[in-house]
Amino acid sequence: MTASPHPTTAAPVTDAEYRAVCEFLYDEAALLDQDAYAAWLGLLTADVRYRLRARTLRALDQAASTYRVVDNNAEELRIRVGQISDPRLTFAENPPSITRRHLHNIRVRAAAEPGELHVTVNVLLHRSRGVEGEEHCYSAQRHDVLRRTDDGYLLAAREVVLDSTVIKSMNVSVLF
Amino acid sequence: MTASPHPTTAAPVTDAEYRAVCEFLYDEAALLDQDAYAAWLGLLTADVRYRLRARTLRALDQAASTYRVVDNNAEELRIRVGQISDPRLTFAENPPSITRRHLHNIRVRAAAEPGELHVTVNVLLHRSRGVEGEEHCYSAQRHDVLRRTDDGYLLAAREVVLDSTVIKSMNVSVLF
Amino acid sequence: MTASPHPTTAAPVTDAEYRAVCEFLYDEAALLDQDAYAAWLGLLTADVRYRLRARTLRALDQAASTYRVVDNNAEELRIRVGQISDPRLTFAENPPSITRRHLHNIRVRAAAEPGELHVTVNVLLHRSRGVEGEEHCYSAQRHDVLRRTDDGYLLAAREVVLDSTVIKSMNVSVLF
Amino acid sequence: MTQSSHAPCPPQPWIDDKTGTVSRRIFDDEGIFALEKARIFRRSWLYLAHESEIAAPGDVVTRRLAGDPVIVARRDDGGIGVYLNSCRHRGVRLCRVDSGSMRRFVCPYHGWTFGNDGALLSTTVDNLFPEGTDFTKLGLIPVPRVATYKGLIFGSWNTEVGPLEDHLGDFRWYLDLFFARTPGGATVLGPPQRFVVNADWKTAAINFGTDNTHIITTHIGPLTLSKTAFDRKQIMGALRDAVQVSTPGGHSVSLVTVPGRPYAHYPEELHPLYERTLDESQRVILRDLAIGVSTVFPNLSFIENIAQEVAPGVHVKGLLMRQWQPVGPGKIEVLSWCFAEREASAEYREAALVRGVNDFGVGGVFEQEDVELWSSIGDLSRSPAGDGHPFVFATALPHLDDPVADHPGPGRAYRPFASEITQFKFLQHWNQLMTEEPA
Amino acid sequence: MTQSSHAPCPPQPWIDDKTGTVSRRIFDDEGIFALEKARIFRRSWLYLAHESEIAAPGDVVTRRLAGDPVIVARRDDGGIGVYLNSCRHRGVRLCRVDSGSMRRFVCPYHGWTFGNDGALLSTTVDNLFPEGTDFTKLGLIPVPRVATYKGLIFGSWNTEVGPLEDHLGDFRWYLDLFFARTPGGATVLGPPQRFVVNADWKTAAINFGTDNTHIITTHIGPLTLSKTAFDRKQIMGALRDAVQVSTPGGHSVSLVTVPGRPYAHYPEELHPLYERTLDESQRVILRDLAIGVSTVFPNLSFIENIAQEVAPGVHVKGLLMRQWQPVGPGKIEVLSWCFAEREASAEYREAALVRGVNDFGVGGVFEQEDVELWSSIGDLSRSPAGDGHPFVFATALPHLDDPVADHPGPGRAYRPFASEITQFKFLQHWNQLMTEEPA
Amino acid sequence: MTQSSHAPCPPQPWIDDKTGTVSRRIFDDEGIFALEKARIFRRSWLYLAHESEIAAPGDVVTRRLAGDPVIVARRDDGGIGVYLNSCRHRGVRLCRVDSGSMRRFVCPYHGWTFGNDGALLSTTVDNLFPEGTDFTKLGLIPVPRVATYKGLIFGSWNTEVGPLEDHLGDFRWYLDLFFARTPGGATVLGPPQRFVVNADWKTAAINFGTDNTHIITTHIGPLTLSKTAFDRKQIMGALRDAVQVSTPGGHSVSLVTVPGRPYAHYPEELHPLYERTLDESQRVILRDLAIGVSTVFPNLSFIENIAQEVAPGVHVKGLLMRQWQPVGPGKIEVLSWCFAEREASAEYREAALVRGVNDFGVGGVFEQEDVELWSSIGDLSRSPAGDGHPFVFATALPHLDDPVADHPGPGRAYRPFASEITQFKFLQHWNQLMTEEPA
Ligand code: FES
Ligand code: FES
Ligand code: FES
Ligand SMILES: [Fe+3]
Ligand SMILES: [Fe+3]
Ligand SMILES: [Fe+3]
Repeated sequence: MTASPHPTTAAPVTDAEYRAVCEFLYDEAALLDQDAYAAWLGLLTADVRYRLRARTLRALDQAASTYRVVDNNAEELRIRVGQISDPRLTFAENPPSITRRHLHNIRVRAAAEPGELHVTVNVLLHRSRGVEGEEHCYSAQRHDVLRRTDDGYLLAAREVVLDSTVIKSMNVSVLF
Repeated sequence: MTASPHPTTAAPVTDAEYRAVCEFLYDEAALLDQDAYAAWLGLLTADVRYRLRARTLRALDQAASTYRVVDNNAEELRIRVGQISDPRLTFAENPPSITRRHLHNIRVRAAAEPGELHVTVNVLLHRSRGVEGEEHCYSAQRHDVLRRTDDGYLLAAREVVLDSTVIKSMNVSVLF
Repeated sequence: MTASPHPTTAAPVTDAEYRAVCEFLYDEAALLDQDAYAAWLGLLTADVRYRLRARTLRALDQAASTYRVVDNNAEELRIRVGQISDPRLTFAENPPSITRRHLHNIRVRAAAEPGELHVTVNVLLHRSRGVEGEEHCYSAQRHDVLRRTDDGYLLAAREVVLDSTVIKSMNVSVLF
Repeated sequence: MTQSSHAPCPPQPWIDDKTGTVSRRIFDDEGIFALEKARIFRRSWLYLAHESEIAAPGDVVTRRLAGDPVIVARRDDGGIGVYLNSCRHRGVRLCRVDSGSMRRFVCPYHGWTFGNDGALLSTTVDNLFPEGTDFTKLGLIPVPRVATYKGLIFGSWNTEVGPLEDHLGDFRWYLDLFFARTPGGATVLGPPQRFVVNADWKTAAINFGTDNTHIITTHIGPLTLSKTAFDRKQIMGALRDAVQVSTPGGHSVSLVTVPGRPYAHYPEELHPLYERTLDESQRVILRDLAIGVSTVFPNLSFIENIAQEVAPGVHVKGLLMRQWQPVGPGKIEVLSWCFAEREASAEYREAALVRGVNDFGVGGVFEQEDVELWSSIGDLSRSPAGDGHPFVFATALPHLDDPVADHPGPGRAYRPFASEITQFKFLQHWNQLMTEEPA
Repeated sequence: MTQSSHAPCPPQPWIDDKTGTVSRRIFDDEGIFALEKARIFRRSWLYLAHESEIAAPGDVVTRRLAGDPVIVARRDDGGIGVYLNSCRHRGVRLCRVDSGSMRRFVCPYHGWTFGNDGALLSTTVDNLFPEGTDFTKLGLIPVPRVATYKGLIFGSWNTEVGPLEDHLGDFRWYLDLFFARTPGGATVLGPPQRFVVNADWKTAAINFGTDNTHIITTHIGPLTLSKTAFDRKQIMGALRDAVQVSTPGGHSVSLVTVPGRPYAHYPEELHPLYERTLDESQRVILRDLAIGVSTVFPNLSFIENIAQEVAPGVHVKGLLMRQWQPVGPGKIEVLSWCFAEREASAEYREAALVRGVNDFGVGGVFEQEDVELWSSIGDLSRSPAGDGHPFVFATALPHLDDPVADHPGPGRAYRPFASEITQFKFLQHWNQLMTEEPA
Repeated sequence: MTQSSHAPCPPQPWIDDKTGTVSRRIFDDEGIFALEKARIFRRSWLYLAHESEIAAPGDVVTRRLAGDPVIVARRDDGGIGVYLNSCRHRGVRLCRVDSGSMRRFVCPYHGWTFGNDGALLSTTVDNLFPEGTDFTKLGLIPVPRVATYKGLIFGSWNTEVGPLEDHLGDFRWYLDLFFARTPGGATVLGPPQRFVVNADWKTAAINFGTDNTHIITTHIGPLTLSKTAFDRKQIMGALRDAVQVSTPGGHSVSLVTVPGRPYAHYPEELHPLYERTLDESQRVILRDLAIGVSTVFPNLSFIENIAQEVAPGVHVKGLLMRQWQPVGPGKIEVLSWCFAEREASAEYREAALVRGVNDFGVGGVFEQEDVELWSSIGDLSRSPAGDGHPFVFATALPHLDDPVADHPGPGRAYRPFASEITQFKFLQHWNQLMTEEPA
């Protein structure tokens, strides 16, 4: 088990907000699925944080643990995206991975910070890459922080924990 | 990336409609999961179109592309279903594949055509076949057109794009 | 096809109830994902029944069939949980499997029994185990019975049918 | 993929009778696997199915015999036909289901049609064949030897194999105790579970035939938590008195008895049937039987587990058969069936099935632990670092030639229960088959 | 993984000309696979691509030639260059897409840059090389033999292979009938489907070249349900009159004709082009052609299926090419292209593509059935139990040396249509290549 | 699966010293893989873990040594014990986690219990063993040679291997520069990443040891976008002056220095510790060090990357170690650890960890590009078409015997930085081990 950074005691949000958040998440995932990185960057707050970790294997009575895979602040995330979206700057993502983000078990809670929402999402990210069509499906849990703005929601933080101890995919050059 | 045939600018539908569409899609998927083809055919409009494509691998700066796998008009689709539902007429689906359609990221928009809805759905289709229990999981995106009728929704069009460039499953004798 | 034990003719429940049920299922799944078994046991009715079956391969015109894998009454289920949650009593789950329950196609209907709900859910259960990080993804359909109580919903019955004829995972020491 | 037959075997000796040790290398090895297929699986009698699975004419199940897919069919004449599940014309799989009912096998490719006696009935183009073609030579490829013992169907690819009776020999006495203790005999309770374990088939076979030490370590969970019919003191006493029995041919069984009310945890209505069907020496065992667990050489095992209290005062035992089908080096597919007496009530059979699957099989709280451990061995048995550090069965030695006298059944019975005697005898028999040149 | 070349082959003879039988063991065998690669795939001309796939300078597609990844490029000079898709420096894959347009190949690892004529243009560090380094020797590794026949591009790793014209020989007459029957010739209708089938490549090749018996069993579904251009009686008559043709080199084609309105189901506007392009003997066939299906040795097949009525009075035929790329013993990757005449209208090409994929390929209602059956054979062809029970092609024998006289095309034509003549000839040719010592 | 040892190797010579070329076939080959295991991995010292991973008595990590699972344990006596992770009784995996804390290893199968010194403490049935059984002979199978160098733990299966000091030799001077430059030495920053790459271990090893050309092509992305501590002109000048160093035994390191403020991008508070710990020749390097990257023969690499500005005026460097564990032909599992000085502040260690993973490892913007390219080689190195077209390391030749004189450290240092000298020396050392008959 990994401790969620989100309090689970807060009340669920209204139905309208729940549906709006889901719509946001679906649209946002679709942008990544389509490699529409410029539009995706428009959905991030200026102080966004993007982190990805994976698991270690511990005994049932010893504390669970993870290892860090990515830990980007806003600027680093934009640089990362700049790399994988520019055909001159990447080979890992040129030709691009064919990805599909399947979202599940979406739970939304008001955050302590007013105007912010804590969102927990289970993700299956299907990735096909390379000329032999190698396929890989990542299972993960995401903890997102969304911020309500005049332009709609923005993503303020994303914390991904892969449900894997050994990553079988050579690299994780795709975003969750 | 593949261009969606659906406009994404239209407003989301009402909550009630959204839930009704989800219910329809879940019930419809369950019919296919159960090989209940006769009932499933009852959910199609007379002019239904069913298409399935898969992806090619192109450079990041060259236009994405697909190849065609199935392109059935209403009559051909009924013939296809007639084949796989009749034990005397198929071996590919006799014994039948054991399938489960897992639907995600459902987005519903009003279509330009009054009474029609554009639905985008991510799909993981799990398929087990043959006496050795070979399993395959297809990842795809579906673009459905639903038509509101007095008998509830009917499926007017389904366009499936597999997230694969090489199909590892020998055939695609199952419906999405 | 497997016959669902649930009537599909009953009307869908209200939107509020639907969302509440989804929240319950997501929270409940999260407890299992986190190996939080003590809390999970608190969500069961005193007479809960937990069953798991898998499929056999039959001709299209011969009756579908399953084989039994688990059939626990309340006491046996608690014993099963007692085993896999105690580091001194299990090796199959110590170190614990890393699991993620991805829920889909949730359908809720009022049951004949007042205060009970019939819930059908498609599940992809991702499991990583062992020091080599072996990964397995189960596809299944679940038929749950929920009971409305003063403390919220409780799980009164869970019937799982795996979409597999040959189980490739050595054991099924995880709960769906 | 084919052609593993040219892989060399690890160096002998594989078994050292003197020290009671066994080479680590014989588990999960490509060369050993190929030789086992040739020397054991293609030569021996192997279990196929139970007659209750193909009760009516036209009933079929598909299974593997030494790795080859076969059809096991109840013929129209009531006999049992077993055939390679491959069209005689050009090899396509004929019967494409786990089980079903079909009187003819019609090949989906070109329509060749065979009766359930294996005879070719039509090629659809008989007239295109050369004059004088003998179509009776173009029937299904039969498994040359098929025989049953009280409902248990066995087959062998080896035309020269001795009678099944000789293969089972004295062990039939024990099979009766579990699968033929009423006039109607046993019946399967539904189709088998099928699951895949990354373990050597011998690891599983010697666990059931019989690893009596692991019970209180590996299965500490259910032993601690489950509501078994006996208290801990009773069980400990019973284990002290229990015997492990070995019969010629590598078969073995362990029997744990707890004296008390006769047939205490068997259904009341069956007691007279046991009395009528078994002979007195068998009845002596069954009346007090708490646990029976066995391996029939090479890869068939069964267990009747300790009764559990499923409702106040109601005890039920599960009776399970399992076959460890070798599918590659260090890899098996397990088939697991539940059984009960044909005369048992529907309620009891349901309860026995529930009991069976909750304890054993892919979801059983006992077996989920075993497979986890078995599957960890293969990866570790291949290191050269292990050479000179063979697996240890030394507890077999002190009483290996010292059977007890107070056991009523055939074969040689041994104590102490926890010593590794029958396991080692299994491997000695394996070694003999693997190393002696065939006649 | 590599080094399968040391696996032994199953015992000969693999083909028995006398009895018309074929060893079960040559399908899905590691040793056979390695020998096939050496004796057939590394020596023969193999199909690579169609010129319409790389129409403009800089266009490239990536394919496999005898298993090796290659780049097929339209060079700046209009020629066709085919190269191992591997940087000459240290082997990294150069062209990392299915298809695209690029005038230079810049290696992503250290930046070596090659022209589409294969020449090394820069290492980025030319000055660090030893004095006198001949950079012209460091170009891409070329496929030594590349040739085209009317738009079909073939290559061979064998520098000694004879001219492509000799390889195709008389079969060019038939290729014209499908791929060069108008002045513009044929054009691909988009990128190929790619899918993986657990079948031996020979199983697929002889199915198209040509297994005429399976049509009415395997494909009973579409035959029963689809709106084909002919009624059942017409079809049965046509099949009786149809021929199967074999030409030297193992190529074959089956042709089903239904007399009636000339070119009845081909687009009106193309009829004069056929008349102008083909010679009279070819026109005789095409005017009445209902079905054509063929295999060009070793692993290229095509089919023009029976027309279907897609709208009242509107008939469309699909023309598909497929290549059975062997990727391992008993495993192929299939590439499947749809074709039409370059002069066909956009509407017709769209309709032909729809027709093609709905019937054949990974989603086709015909081919979905074939692959299911083909893929069941391998597992069953390896059992020793099958020894002495070879696959049966006996219907080939009665007329194997008895071609018909009334066929206007080259090669030897045979009836009856349902006998296994061309399939057996394919395997005889295969056997010759596999068993004769290379000069 | 086992028994790959009988696969033949591709033809020699594998390395041509004259032309600076290397056979394509030695990458991703079954025979080479088996021989490498025998001649290199089972004979050499190999890295296991860092002492900071098992700081307290009872701490354990599980790793692989030449492919065999081992336990690396901090013993109760403070020493380090390394054992095959396999029960001495019947092989079950003893320690079933990545890491943890446990003073005893209790086997889950039959309860044999071992101390963390490897001694057998109990079999639970000691009384059942033959009289005179020497239980001290039944302890865990130890890795016979274990040694540490300043916190780095190495082991070898080879009892005859020379001292670790000899294996590392002069290279210790460089290890100090990165892992022992303060009194406390280095410490791991959490458990290692683990990921699988379809690449030959040698491809990875020579990339770090050191492929200086690929930096500006493969890593053009981060070079263009990231906020490195130096401007482009500074970097280009530094690369011109940089050296690659090779020491006997196949080890190598590349060092890029940029003169300026001493220790400019290292934490202020550590500067005096560097001064105190290193000798002057080492300090000369570290004061100006911009990039260090290295491979310790055979499969351990590390990199300290160029500093990046993570906040205005704040620079951080990541220090990463990685091990390329060969798990099959053309396949590695990578373990990747971040390190920092033990005396560094918690904040700095956090920043160094962030810096490390963002640049390197499975999610690093640098390494994500490398593995994509490495993994494309294997498939292309096996074609016979590549014979006669070996991989080119010719830029190694002009200065291979011409080291520079102005380098303060041991070993032989070379310029130009972009020539393939140390890579080629690595492969020459590999070739020597692979081809010379063992004494
Ligand atoms: S393969 Fe069975 S009829 Fe031809
Ligand atoms: S591998 Fe292509 S430039 Fe070095
Ligand atoms: S295998 Fe470890 S105690 Fe028996
Ligand atoms: Fe057990
Ligand atoms: Fe066909
Ligand atoms: Fe790099």
